[in-house]
Amino acid sequence: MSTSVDLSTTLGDAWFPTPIFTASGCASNGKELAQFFPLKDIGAVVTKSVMTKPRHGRATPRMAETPSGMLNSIGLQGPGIDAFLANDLPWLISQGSRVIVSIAGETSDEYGVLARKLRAASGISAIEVNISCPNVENRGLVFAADSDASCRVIDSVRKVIGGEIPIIAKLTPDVTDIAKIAQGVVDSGADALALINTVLGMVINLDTMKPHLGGKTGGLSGPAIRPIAVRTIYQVHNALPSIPILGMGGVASGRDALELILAGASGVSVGTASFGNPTAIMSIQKELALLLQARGFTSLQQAIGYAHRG
Amino acid sequence: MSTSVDLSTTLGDAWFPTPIFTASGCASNGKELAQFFPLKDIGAVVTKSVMTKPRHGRATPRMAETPSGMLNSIGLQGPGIDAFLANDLPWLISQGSRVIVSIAGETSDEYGVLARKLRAASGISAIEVNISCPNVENRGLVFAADSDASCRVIDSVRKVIGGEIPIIAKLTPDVTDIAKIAQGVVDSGADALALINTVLGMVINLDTMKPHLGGKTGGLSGPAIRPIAVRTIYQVHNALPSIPILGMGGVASGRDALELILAGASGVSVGTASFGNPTAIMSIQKELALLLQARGFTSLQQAIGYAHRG
Amino acid sequence: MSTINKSAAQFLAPIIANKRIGSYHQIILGVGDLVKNCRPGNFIAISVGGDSSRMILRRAFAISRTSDSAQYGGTIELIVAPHGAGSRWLASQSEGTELDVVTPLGTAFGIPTEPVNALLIGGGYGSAPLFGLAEVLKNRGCRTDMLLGASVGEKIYAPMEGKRSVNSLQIFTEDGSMGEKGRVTSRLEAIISERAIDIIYSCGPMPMLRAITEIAQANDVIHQCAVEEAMACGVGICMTCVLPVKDETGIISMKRSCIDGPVIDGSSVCWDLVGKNPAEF
Amino acid sequence: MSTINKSAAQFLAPIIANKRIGSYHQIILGVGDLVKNCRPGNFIAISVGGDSSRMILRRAFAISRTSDSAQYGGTIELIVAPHGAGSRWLASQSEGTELDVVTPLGTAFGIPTEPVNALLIGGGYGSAPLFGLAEVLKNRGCRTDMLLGASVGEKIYAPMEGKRSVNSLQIFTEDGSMGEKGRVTSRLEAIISERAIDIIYSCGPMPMLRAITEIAQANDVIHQCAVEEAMACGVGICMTCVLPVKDETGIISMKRSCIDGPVIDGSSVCWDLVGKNPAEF
Ligand SMILES: Cc1cc2nc3c(=O)[nH]c(=O)nc-3n(C[C@H](O)[C@H](O)[C@H](O)COP(=O)(O)OP(=O)(O)OC[C@H]3O[C@@H](n4cnc5c(N)ncnc54)[C@H](O)[C@@H]3O)c2cc1C
Ligand SMILES: Cc1cc2nc3c(=O)[nH]c(=O)nc-3n(C[C@H](O)[C@H](O)[C@H](O)COP(=O)(O)OP(=O)(O)OC[C@H]3O[C@@H](n4cnc5c(N)ncnc54)[C@H](O)[C@@H]3O)c2cc1C
Ligand SMILES: Cc1cc2nc3c(=O)[nH]c(=O)nc-3n(C[C@H](O)[C@H](O)[C@H](O)COP(=O)(O)O)c2cc1C
Ligand SMILES: Cc1cc2nc3c(=O)[nH]c(=O)nc-3n(C[C@H](O)[C@H](O)[C@H](O)COP(=O)(O)O)c2cc1C
Ligand code: FES
Ligand code: FES
Repeated sequence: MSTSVDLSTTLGDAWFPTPIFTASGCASNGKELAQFFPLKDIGAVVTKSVMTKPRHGRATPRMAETPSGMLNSIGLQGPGIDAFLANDLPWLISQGSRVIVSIAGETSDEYGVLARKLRAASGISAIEVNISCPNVENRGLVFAADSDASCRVIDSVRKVIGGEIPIIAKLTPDVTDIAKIAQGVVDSGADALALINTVLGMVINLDTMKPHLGGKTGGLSGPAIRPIAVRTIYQVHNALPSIPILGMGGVASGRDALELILAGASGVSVGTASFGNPTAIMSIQKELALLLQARGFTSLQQAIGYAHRG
Repeated sequence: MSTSVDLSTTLGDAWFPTPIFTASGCASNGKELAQFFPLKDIGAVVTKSVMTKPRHGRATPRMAETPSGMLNSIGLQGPGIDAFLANDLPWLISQGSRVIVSIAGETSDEYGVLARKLRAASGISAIEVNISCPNVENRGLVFAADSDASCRVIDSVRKVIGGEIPIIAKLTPDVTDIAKIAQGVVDSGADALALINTVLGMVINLDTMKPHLGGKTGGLSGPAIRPIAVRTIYQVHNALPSIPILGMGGVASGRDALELILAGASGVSVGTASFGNPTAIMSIQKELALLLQARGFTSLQQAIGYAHRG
Repeated sequence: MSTINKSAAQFLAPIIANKRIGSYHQIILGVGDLVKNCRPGNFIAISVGGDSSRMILRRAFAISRTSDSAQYGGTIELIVAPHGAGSRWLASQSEGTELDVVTPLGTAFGIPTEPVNALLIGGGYGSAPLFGLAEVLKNRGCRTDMLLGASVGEKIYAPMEGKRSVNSLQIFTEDGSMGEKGRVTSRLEAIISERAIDIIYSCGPMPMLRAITEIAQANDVIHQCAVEEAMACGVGICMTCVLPVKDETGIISMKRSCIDGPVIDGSSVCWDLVGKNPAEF
Repeated sequence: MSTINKSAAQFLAPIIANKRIGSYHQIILGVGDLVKNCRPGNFIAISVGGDSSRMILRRAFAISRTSDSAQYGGTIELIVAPHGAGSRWLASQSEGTELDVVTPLGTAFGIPTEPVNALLIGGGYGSAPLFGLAEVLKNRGCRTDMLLGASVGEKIYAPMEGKRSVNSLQIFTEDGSMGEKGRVTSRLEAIISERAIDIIYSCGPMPMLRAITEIAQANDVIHQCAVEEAMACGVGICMTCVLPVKDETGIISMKRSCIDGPVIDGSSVCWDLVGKNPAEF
C-alpha cells in the first residue's frame, strides 16, 4: 500500500492485513485469479461453498445479465470437501493466502460433518457458513429464510468448532426481518455475519417465453443490489453493534467498499465485480486506502460503522 | 395502435383498453404528464397514494441515483383525500382518463375511512391499497411485512367496498414469503394484487459519511429491481393463478413489460422510467403491441402467464 | 390539458459546439423554433450516458443564453461543470451528437415592466442563466450590475460577450485568485444602497441564496433566486425536489422546485427548514 | 502460481481499424507483444458500454487472425456480429478508442505435428478463428479444405486474404442466397471419405457442432470444436459456462468452457445432456 492507513481488520479472532476479500463462488478456489495478482496481497480468499459430496450443479443456462447486475444459478457445483481439503486448500496455503472456507449443506447435520472435517485441517482463518441453501428437510426452503433452521445449522457447526476458528454465518436478504435472523444465529454461536447473499430474481427469455435460467430462479448480484446490501448491513450493525460483519453486494470500486464499511462492515467481499474485471479486488483495495486517507482516517477500524455515529 | 393485437385487459371487474398504467407516486396526479401525451391514451392513471390528511412528507434529500435504479424517500407527501376528490379526480375524469386511486393509511381504520370516501365518488376504475406504509400501531413496521396486519387493512376496505370497485392490494417484496401474504389479502377480499412496491435500500453519502436520504432508508426502484419483480410476479401467479396481477418494477421498454406479462401480470405500471423519459409509457405501449404481434399473439390475454405453460 | 410544463417538449437536440472555458464546458444545442419559448431561468433536462447507461435519471442544466441564427436556427447555451459521471459524460460528447432533451422546464425570472436597477449575483456556474437574463433586462432599459463569486478563479464563468450586457461586473473569489478576495455577499449591503438596487436576481449554491435572501429582506429589496435541488424527474411527477415555501397567509408547504421553481421569491423560502423533517414544522 | 489463464493479461487495446463486412464488423486491435501468446481458438474478453455502462460483464470474441507488423506492432482481428447491446456498442466504436481487454484466454486448436488432411467447418461468425487456424495448418504443410455455412449469404464471413490460406472453400446457405443451398453437414460424410479427412476443426452454433460430432464419430475422424456457452467471467471463476464432458473412464463432469474450452474434443462432449439437469445424469 502506498498510503499509511492501517487497513488491517478482524472477524472474531481472525486477523487480516486488509479488509478486501473474494466472495464465495466468485473466485472459484483461487487458482484462476492467481495469474492476475498474488493471492496473498488481498485480505483473504473466501472459497466456493463446498458440500460433503462432489456436485454437478444446475442445468445451463446458468446466468443472465440484468441492468447493472446478473442472475446466477450454479447450484453449488463443486469437488466435495475431501477433494477440496486434499487439493485446493493446500494450494491456497502454499500461496501465502489467508483462507476462509465456505460450507453448504442440505441438512443441518451435513454442516456439522463439514465443520468436523475443517477442524482437522490447518491453515484456515475462518469458516463461512452459507445458510442460503435449500433445506431438503423443509420443502427446499433455504435455511436462512427461517430463524429456527438457521440456528440449527449454526448450532451443529458450533458443537464441533469450539472457538478455534471464527464462524461467520452468511445470511440472505430475502427475509422480512434480517435483524431477527442475525440475532438468532449470533445466539447460536456465530462470531460474525456475512451480508448479503444474492437476492432471488428471475429473467424470462423473450424468445422461448420461459424462464431463462435452467434453475428458473437465480440469485441477483452486482451493483444493482448495492443499496440493499448497504441497508441490510446498516440495519444489522445497528441491532448488533458488537458483531463483526463481512459485507458484500455490488462492490465494484473503493467508494463502494467504503460505503459498506461506513454502514458497519469490518470486511468486504468482492464477487461479481471480478467477473467484469479480474483485477477489481486489487484496485478496490488501493482506492479504499486512498479514500480513507483523504477523509483523515489513519486506520480502517475508525471508519467501520461511522455512518451510525453522532 | 397500429397493430391488430387486442391489448385490452381487466383487473377484477375493471376493464382497460391497454395494460400500461402509470405507477403510484410516479405520475403525481396526472396533470404534469398531460403535456407529453393524452392521459386517455394509456390504460389508466394510478394516482399518488393519498391519505386522509394533507402531508408534508419527509425531509430532503429525497432521492439518490443508484446503478440502474434510484432510491426515494418521499414519505407520502400529498393533499389529503378531500382535496384529492375535490380537485384531482374530477380533472382526471375530465381528461377521459381511467383512474385507479391509491390509498395509504397509518392505521387499518384510516384505510376504511379512505375507502368510504372513495365509494361516494364516481368515475374510479379501481382502488389500489398501498399497504407498504409504516403501521403506527405496530412499531412503524410496514403493514405488508405482516400477514395479519395486511389482512386487517384489506378487511377494513372490503367492509366498505361491497364489490362496486375492484380492490388491488399492493405488496412489498421485502418479505420471506410473498405468496403467503398474497394468499392472506386475497382471502380478506382483495380482487387483484399489485407487485412490487420498492425494495428497501440505503445509500451512504461519502462526503458526510452518513445516510444520504433525509429518511435514511429509501425505496429502490428502476431496472435494477426488474429481476426481483419478475420473480415475485411469477411466484405469486404460480400460487394464485386466478388472481389478476398489476405488475411493476423496472419496466422501461416494451420488452420489459412483456417479461412481466409472461410471468403473470395482467397489467403493468410504469414508474421510475417516466422520470428519465416522460413519454416512456407511450413508447412502452407501442413496443408491447409490436412484440406481441411478432410472437403471434392476437390478444394480450393469450400472453398473460405464458411462461408458466407447457 | 394542464398548464404545467406547457411549453416543454421532448426531442433530440444536436450539439452545435462544445468548448472548454475554465473549469466548465460551454455547450451549444440546436433546439429549433422551441427557442422562442425559452426564458431566462428555465432549464433543460438531458439524458446522459447513452443507450446502455446505468444512469437512469436526466440531468438538469440552466439555459444560459439563447440565440436564433440563420445558420443554426434556434440554439441554447449551457454551462456544464464536469462533476460526477453524468456531467462528465456530457462534457465529453462531441459536436454532432444528438442529445435526448426535455425543455424548456420550470419557472423563469420575472422581468420588470419598468426600467429598474437590477443586481445579478451568480455563484460558480450559477452565473450561466444570468447572462441571458442580463440581455433581456438591458433591452428593457434596466441598469444591471453583476457580482460573480466562486471558490477559485477558474470557477468564475464570465464570457466576453456576456460582459457587454451588464453595466458593471465585480468578481469575488474565496482564495483571491481572481477579483476581490471574499464572497459575493461581503459588501452586498453597501452595494444595494450605493446603487439603489430595486431587485436582486441570483443563482448559485443554496447557502449563497440564503445569505442573499437575508440581506435582501433586511434592505427591502425583491430577491428572485434560481434554486438547485436534486431532481429525479424535472417535470413535477416525483416529489423529490421539494423546498419548504411559505405562502402569503403564512402556511408552509413543500413546493416542487422543478415546476414551482427553479426561480422563486427568495423571501418565500423557509431557508432554515430546508433539509429538516417537515413533520416538525 | 497456477497455470490456468497463464498467458492472459488485462490491458487497454486501441482499435486500429473497424470495418463493416457483410453483416459483421471486422475489428483490429493493437495488443503489442502479447500477440505471440495468441493461438487459433483462443478468445478475448472485452468490457463494453463505457464507464457508466449497465452492462457489467465482458463479451467474449474469438481471435480470428493475428499479425505482427512494423507499423502497428502485434494486432489481432475479431469478427463481431452486432446482436445485442454489447456487440452493437463494440461495432460502433471508432478507431483510436481504447478497449479494456483480457486475452488470450481459453484453449487453442491442437495442431498436428505431421501434415494431415484437415477440414475446417464454420457457421456464421464461427468462421473467424478458422482463418487464423488455416494459416498455421498451411505452414505445417497440411491440406486444408473449408466449409462455411450460414442462414443467408450476408452472414458468411470469408475474407479474400483468408481464402488464400485454404485449398478449397465451399459455401452453404440455408436460403441458397450464396453457394449451395443447404447446411455444412449436408454432404459432410461424402467429403470426409472423398478427401480422406484426418481431422475436423469446427466453430459455430452448438447444434452444428453436435451434428458434426455425430458424423465425425461415425467416420472415425477426430473433431475439435470451439464451443460457445454464455460466459459471465471468461476466466474460470464463476462456473456459468459449463458443459457436460465425459473423460476416458466415462465419468461425466461439468467442465468450464472458458478454461477447459472453448476448443474441446467434440466426442468428449455429452451433447444430449447440454442444458439438462445434471442431477439426472
Ligand atoms: C435546476 C437545475 C439547474 C442546474 N443547472 C446546472 C448548470 O447550469 N450547470 C451545471 O454544471 N450543473 C447544473 N445543475 C446540476 C446538474 O443537474 C447535475 O446535478 C450535476 O451536473 C451533477 O450530475 P453528475 O451526473 O455529474 O453527478 P452525480 O453526482 O453522479 O449525480 C448523481 C445524481 O445526483 C444529482 N445531483 C448531484 N449533484 C447535484 C446538485 N448539486 N444539485 C442537484 N442535483 C445534484 C444528479 O442530478 C443526479 O441525479 C443543475 C441542477 C438543477 C436541479
Ligand atoms: C468463446 C466465445 C467466443 C465468441 N466469439 C464471438 C465472435 O467471434 N463474434 C461474435 O460476434 N460473437 C462472439 N461470441 C458471442 C459474444 O460474446 C456475445 O455473446 C454476443 O456478441 C452477444 O452479446 P450482446 O451484448 O450483443 O448481446 P446480449 O444479448 O445483450 O448479451 C447479454 C448476455 O448474454 C450473453 N450472450 C448472449 N448471446 C450469447 C451467445 N450466443 N453465446 C454466448 N453468450 C451469449 C452475453 O455474453 C451477455 O453476457 C462469442 C462468445 C463466446 C462465449
Ligand atoms: C456466480 C456466483 C456464484 C456464487 N456462489 C456462491 C456460493 O457458492 N456460496 C455463497 O455463499 N455465495 C455465493 N454467491 C454469492 C456471493 O458470494 C455474494 O454474496 C453475492 O454475489 C453478492 O456480492 P456481489 O454483488 O459482489 O457479487 C455467488 C454469487 C455469484 C454471482
Ligand atoms: C418517487 C417514487 C414515489 C413513489 N410513491 C409511491 C406511492 O405513493 N404509493 C405506492 O404505492 N407506490 C409508490 N412508489 C412505488 C411505485 O409505484 C412502484 O411500485 C415502484 O417504483 C417500482 O416500479 P418502477 O421500478 O417502475 O418505479 C413510488 C416510487 C417512486 C420511485
Ligand atoms: S424533480 Fe420530480 S417533482 Fe421535481
Ligand atoms: S465464464 Fe466464468 S467459469 Fe467460465
